[in-house]
Amino acid sequence: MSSMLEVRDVAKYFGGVKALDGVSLTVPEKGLIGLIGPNGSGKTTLFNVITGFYVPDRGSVLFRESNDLVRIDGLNPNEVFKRGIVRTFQIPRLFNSLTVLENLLVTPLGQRGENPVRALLRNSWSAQERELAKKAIELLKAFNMLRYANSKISELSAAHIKMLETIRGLMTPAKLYLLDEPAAGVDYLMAKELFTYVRRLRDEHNLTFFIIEHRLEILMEYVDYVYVLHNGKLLSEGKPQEVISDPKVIEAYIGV
Amino acid sequence: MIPGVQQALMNTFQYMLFYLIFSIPLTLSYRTTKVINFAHANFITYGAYVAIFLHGLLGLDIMSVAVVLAFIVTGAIAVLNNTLVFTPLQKRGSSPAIIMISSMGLWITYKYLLYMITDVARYYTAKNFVSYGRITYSDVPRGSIVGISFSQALVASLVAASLLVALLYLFLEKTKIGRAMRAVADNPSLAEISGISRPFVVNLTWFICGGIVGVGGVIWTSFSGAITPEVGDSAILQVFTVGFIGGLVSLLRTGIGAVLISTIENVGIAILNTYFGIPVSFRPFLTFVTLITTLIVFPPLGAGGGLPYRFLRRGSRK
Amino acid sequence: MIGFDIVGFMISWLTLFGIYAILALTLNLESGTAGITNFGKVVFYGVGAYVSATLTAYLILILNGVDVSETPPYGIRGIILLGELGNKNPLLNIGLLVLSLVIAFAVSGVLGYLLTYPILRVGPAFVGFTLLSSGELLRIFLQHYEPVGASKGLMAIPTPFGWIADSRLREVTYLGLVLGLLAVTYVVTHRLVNSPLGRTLRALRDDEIAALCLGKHVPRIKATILFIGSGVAGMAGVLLTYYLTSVNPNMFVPAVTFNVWAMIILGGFGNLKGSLLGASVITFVDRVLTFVTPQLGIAAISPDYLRWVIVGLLIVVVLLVNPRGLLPEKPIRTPAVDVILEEFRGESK
Amino acid sequence: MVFNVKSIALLVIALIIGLAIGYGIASIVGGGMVTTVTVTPEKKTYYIGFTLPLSGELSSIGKVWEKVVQLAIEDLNREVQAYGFNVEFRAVILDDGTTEEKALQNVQSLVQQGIKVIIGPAASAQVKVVKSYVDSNKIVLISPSSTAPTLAIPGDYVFRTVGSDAGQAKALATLAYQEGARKVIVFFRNDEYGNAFADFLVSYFREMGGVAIKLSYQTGLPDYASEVATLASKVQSEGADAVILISFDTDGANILSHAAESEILSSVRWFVSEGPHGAGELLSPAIGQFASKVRLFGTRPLFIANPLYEGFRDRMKQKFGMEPGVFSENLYDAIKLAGWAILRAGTYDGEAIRAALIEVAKTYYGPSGWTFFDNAGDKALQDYGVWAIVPRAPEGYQFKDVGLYERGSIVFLEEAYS
Repeated sequence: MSSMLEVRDVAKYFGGVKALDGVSLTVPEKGLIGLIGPNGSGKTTLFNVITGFYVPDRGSVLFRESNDLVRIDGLNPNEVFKRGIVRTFQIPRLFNSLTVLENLLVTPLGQRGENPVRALLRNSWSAQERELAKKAIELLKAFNMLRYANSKISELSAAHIKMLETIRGLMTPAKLYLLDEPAAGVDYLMAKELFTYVRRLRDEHNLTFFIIEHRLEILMEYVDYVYVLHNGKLLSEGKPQEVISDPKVIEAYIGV
Repeated sequence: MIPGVQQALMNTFQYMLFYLIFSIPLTLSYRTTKVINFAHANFITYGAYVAIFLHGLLGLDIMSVAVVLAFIVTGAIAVLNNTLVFTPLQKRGSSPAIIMISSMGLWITYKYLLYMITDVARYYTAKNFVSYGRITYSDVPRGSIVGISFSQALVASLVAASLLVALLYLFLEKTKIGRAMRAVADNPSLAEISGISRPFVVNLTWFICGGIVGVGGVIWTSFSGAITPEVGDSAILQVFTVGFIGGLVSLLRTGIGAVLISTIENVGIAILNTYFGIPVSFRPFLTFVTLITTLIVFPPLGAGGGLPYRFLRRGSRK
Repeated sequence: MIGFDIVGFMISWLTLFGIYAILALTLNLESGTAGITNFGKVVFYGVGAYVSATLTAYLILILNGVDVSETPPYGIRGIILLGELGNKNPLLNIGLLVLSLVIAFAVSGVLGYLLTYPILRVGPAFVGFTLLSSGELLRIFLQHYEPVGASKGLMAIPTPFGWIADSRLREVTYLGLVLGLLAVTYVVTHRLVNSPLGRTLRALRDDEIAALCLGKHVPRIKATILFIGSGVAGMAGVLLTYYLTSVNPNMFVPAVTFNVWAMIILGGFGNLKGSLLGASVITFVDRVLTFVTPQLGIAAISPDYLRWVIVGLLIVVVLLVNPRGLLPEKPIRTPAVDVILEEFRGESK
Repeated sequence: MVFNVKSIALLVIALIIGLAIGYGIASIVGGGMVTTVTVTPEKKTYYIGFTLPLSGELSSIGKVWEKVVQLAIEDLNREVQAYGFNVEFRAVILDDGTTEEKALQNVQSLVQQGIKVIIGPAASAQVKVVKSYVDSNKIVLISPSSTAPTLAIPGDYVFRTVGSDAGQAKALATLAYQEGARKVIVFFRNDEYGNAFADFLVSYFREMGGVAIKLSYQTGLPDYASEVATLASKVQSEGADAVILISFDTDGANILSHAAESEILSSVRWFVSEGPHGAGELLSPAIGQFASKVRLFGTRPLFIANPLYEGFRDRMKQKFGMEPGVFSENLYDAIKLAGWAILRAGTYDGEAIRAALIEVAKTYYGPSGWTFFDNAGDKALQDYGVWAIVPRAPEGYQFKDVGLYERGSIVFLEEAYS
C-alpha cells in the first residue's frame, strides 16, 4: 500500500527542550494508525508540525498529492487543510455562536459567497449555498444528527460535539484525518462508539486516520499499526499487540 | 556632546522608575488573571488624587500616610472590579475581548467619577482640584550627593521601585502564596488541583497590583508640576507600550521596556532635536513608533489570545 | 423657553445620528461580527474627514485660478477666498463630494488594510491598543503637517449644497445625503453579515485557530473586513467635514471611538439594527440633554461628567446583565436556512 | 432574570418618549407664556444663549465664567430697569466640554429654542465649527476668548470681544526686549493658539532687533519634565538670555515648576503669555521664589487702572469669593453688549441685532475697556497689562498687575520684584 503521509527525521526544539528529535514515520493510505506515548512525549507537537503550526527545525513532512509525495512542512495551516488534512483537537474547537448546520457550512472551500463583492450579490452564491446545505443535511442524516441541525453547540452532548468536529471535515474532499485524543473526556462505551464511527468513515469515505491516544487499551482493538513516542523520539512501532507487550513501552508508561 | 545631557539622564532614570512601578503590576495582573485591564489608568489617577485630597482638604503633607491610604483605596478598587465585573464575566465564559471592553467601560466610569468628585470638592471649598500643583512632602528627604540633586520624587520612587522589585522577588520565590500566584499564572487547572484557592489568589493579585500602581500615583504628585484627572490616561499609552514590549508575560522584558521607553522619550528626542531638528512635540510619536515596531519585529506571539504562530508568506518554506 | 423648532431639531439630530450610525454599523461588522477589537475607529474617520477637507479646499482654490503656494487655504486670505469662491459652481461642489467620498474610501480603506499587518499575530488586546495608539499617532502627525493646516486645521470648507440659498432646504438636502449613505451602508453590511462570508467572520470571532485549521486565510479575511469597515468610516468622515465645514486634529480623540463602542454594546453586539438603535438612543439623549440641563440651573456637578459616567456604566452593566445588548445577534439568513426548513417539513409529513 | 432585553428596551423607549412629551409640554407651555407676555404689559423676557467650557480642557476658567455670567446678567437687568425698560434677560447656559461637536450641538439646540444671540464658545477651533451654522441662520455669536487670527473674517456673524493674539504678541515682545532680552527661546504649545502667537511674537521680536528661536511642545501629556530638560539644553546651547512661554494654565504651571528646579533655567529671564495667569498652582512657594529669582513677567489683555475693572474684580471676590480669571472681563462685556444690542435692535432678529451690536460697541466702555469692533468683528482696541507673581502678606503669593503696554512701550506702575 502506498503511503499517504511521510514524516522524515523531523526535529523541533523549544529553547533547550527537544520536543521532537528526529522522528520518522509513515502513514499508509486507508490506514488507521495510532500514535501513543506518555504526557509530554511530543505527540501534539508532531501534529502541530504536520498541520503547519510549527516549522520543523530539521527534516521534512511529505503528503500524497495524486501520485507524488509533496513537501508540506512550512505551509500555513490553512494551506495544509486545503491539501486534504483535517485536524481535530483534544478540546473540540467548534464555533459556539453558530448552529450545527452552520458549523458544517463554514468548512467547504471555494465558497463564492466568501468573496466580499460576491457576498453582496445574493444570486451569485445562493445556488451553491443550497447545494452545500443539502450535502450537510445528508451528512447529518448519515450520522443521526439531523434533529440537531438548528441547535447551538452548547445544546449538544460531549460525544456529539466530538462527532461534529470530525464530520465537518467531510464537507471537503479530505484525505487524511489527524485526531488528537478523540476519546478524551468520554466514557469507555462512548469511546468505543466513536471508534466504530471512525472505522465506518474510513471504509465509506476512503479516508486515512492518524490518531493520538493516551489510553492504549481503547485504541488497541481498532488500529492497524501503532507508533510510540517517548521524549521526542520513536520508542517502538508495530501491530497493537506487539507494541503493548514491548518491555520498552511498558517501562515508559509505568516507569515515568 | 549634547548640552544638558545630565538633566536628560536624570529624567530618564526618573521615568524608568515610574514606568517600572506602573508596568510591572500590569504584567503581573495579566499573567495571573488574563485580563487586559484598561482601568489600570484609574489606579494611577486615583492614587494621585488620594494624596491631593489629603493635601487639599485636610492639609496633610505626609507621604507615608498617603501611600498607605492610596494602596488601600486603589487595591480595593481593583478587587471590586474583579469581584463585580471580571469574575462574573469569566465565569460565564466571556471572551478576553469582552472582558477588555468591560474594563474600558470601567475606565470611563472611574475617570468621570473622579471629575465629579473634584467638581463637588470645588463646590464646597472653592479650590481647583482639576489642576493641582506639585505637593511638597514633609517626611521625604531631598538633597544632593556628589553634585547630583535628589528630588523628593526621585528618592521616593527609588525606594518604592527597589522595594517593589525586592519584595516581589521574595514574595514570588520564597512564600507559599507567592508560588501559588505563579502557579495560577502558569497553569490555572493544575493550580486548582494542588489545593490553592484560585479566587483568593486572583483577588490578592489584584489588590497588590492596584495598590502598587496607586503608590506610584502618590509619588507622581511629588514629581509632576501640575496634576489633572487625565494624568493616568495620558500616561497609560506609555505604560501599556512598556508592558507590551514584555509581551505582558515576562517581568524582565517589561523592565527592559521601561528602560527603552524612558530612554527614547528623554535622550532619544533630545538627540533627534539637536541633530535632526525634529520638534520636541514629536515625543509621544516616538513611543507609538516603538510600539508598532515592536509588534512588527518582535511580535509577542499568542499574547492576549492571538494566533500562537507567525503567519508565513504564502507557500514559503523554511 | 421661547419656542421649539421641532423640524430643525429633527434635522440636526438625524444628521449627526446618520454619521454616527454609519460608524456604528461598520464597527459592529468589524468588532461584533468579525471580532476585531477596533479601538481606533477614529483614525479612519479622521483620515476620511481630512481627505475631503484637503481635497475640497485645495481644488476649489486651484480650479478658480488661485495660487495655493501663495494663498494656502489655511491662511486667512485663503479662508476668505474659500468663502467667496466656494459656492459659485454647484456642479463643482457635487463633483467634489463624489470625489471626496471615493478617495476617502480608498485612503482610509488602504490604511485599515495596512494596519492589520502589525496586528495579525496578536490577540484582541494588542489589536485594540495598537489601533488606539495609531489614533494618537495620526493626531500628532496632523498637528505638525502644514499642508493640512497643522494645528490650525482647515475651515470654511465649501459644502456640496452650499449653493442652495434657503438654509432649511440646504440642511434637508444634506440630511438626505447622509441618510442615503446610511441606507447604502446598512444594505451592504446586512448583506455581508447574511452571507457565507458573514458566517466565516463569526467563525473567526469564535475560534481563530479552528478557522485557520479549516482553511480560512485568517489574516486576509481580517484585512479585507478592516478595508471595508475603515473605508466606509472614511466616508462618514467626509460627511462630518461637510457638516462642520471645518476640521481640526483635536476633533479626532479616542473619546469618539468609545462613544461608538457604547452605541454598539448598548444596541447589541453583532446585531446591525441594534447599532442603529444604539446610535439613535445615544445621539438623541445627548441632544435632549442640551435642552433639559439649562432648566436644572447651575449644578455642582457638570452634566457632561454624569453623562460619561452613565455611558461607562452602561457598557459594564450591559455586558454583565445582558451581554447581547438590547437586540441580540440574529442567526444568519442564507438559503441554507430554507433548505433545512424544507427538509424538516418534508420529514414531518 | 429581572432585567431582560425587553424590559431594558421598554425602559429606554419609555424614557425617550417621556422626555419628548415632557419637553413638548414644556415648550408649548413656555411658548404660551411668551405670547401672554406680549399681550399683557408684563415684563418681556429675552434669552441669551451660552456655550461654555464647564468641563474638558478649559474647565478651570469655565467654572469661573459661569459666575461671571450670573453677575453680568444681574447687572444688566438692574441697568436696563434703571433706564426704564420693562424687560428681563435670562441666560441659558450649556456645557460644551471644550469639544467642537458639542459646541455645534449646543448652538443648534439654542437656536432651535429661538435664541438669536449666543455667547461662546471659548476655543477658536470650536468657533470655526459653529461659524457656518450661525452665518447661515443669522445668529449673532460673540466669543469672549477666541483669539485665532484665522477667524478675523469681515462681514460674518462672529464677533470677538478680545483682541487678536497679534496685539498681545507685540506687547510681550516689547516687554521682553525692554527688559533687556536679546536672544530668546519661544517655548509654545503646539496648537493653533501657541503656533499663531509664537509666529507673531517671533516676527515682532526680530523687527526689534532680537533673536528668537521657536521650540514647541505637545499638549495633553501627563508631565512636561523632559520637554523642560530639552528647553534647558536649548537655552544652554544657544546661549539665550530669556525664555518666552506661551501656554495655558495647567501646562504652564507644570513647566514652570520643573523649570524652578533647573539651574540653567533659573538663570535666565522668563516672560509668559496670559494663559497661566490666575492658575492657583503658580502661587506655590517654589514657583513664587522662582518668579522673583528670574523676575518673571507676563502680559494679558487688560485695561489696567480701569475703575470699572477694579469694581468688577471686587464684586467677583465679594460675591463668589474668587478672582476673575482670564477673559472674565471680556465675557462680562460681551454679555452687556449683547443685552444692549437686543434692546437697541428693538426686535429679536439676528440681522437687526448684528447691526445694533456694532453700533452699541462703538460707545460702550466696560471692565475690558473700549469695546468697538474692527471690520472683522474683533475688538479693535485691546489694552494689555503686565502681571507678576509677588509675595502676599502674611504668607504665600499672589498675581499682581504691575504695568501696562502703552504706545509701543511697557510702563511699569510699580516695582514688582525688589
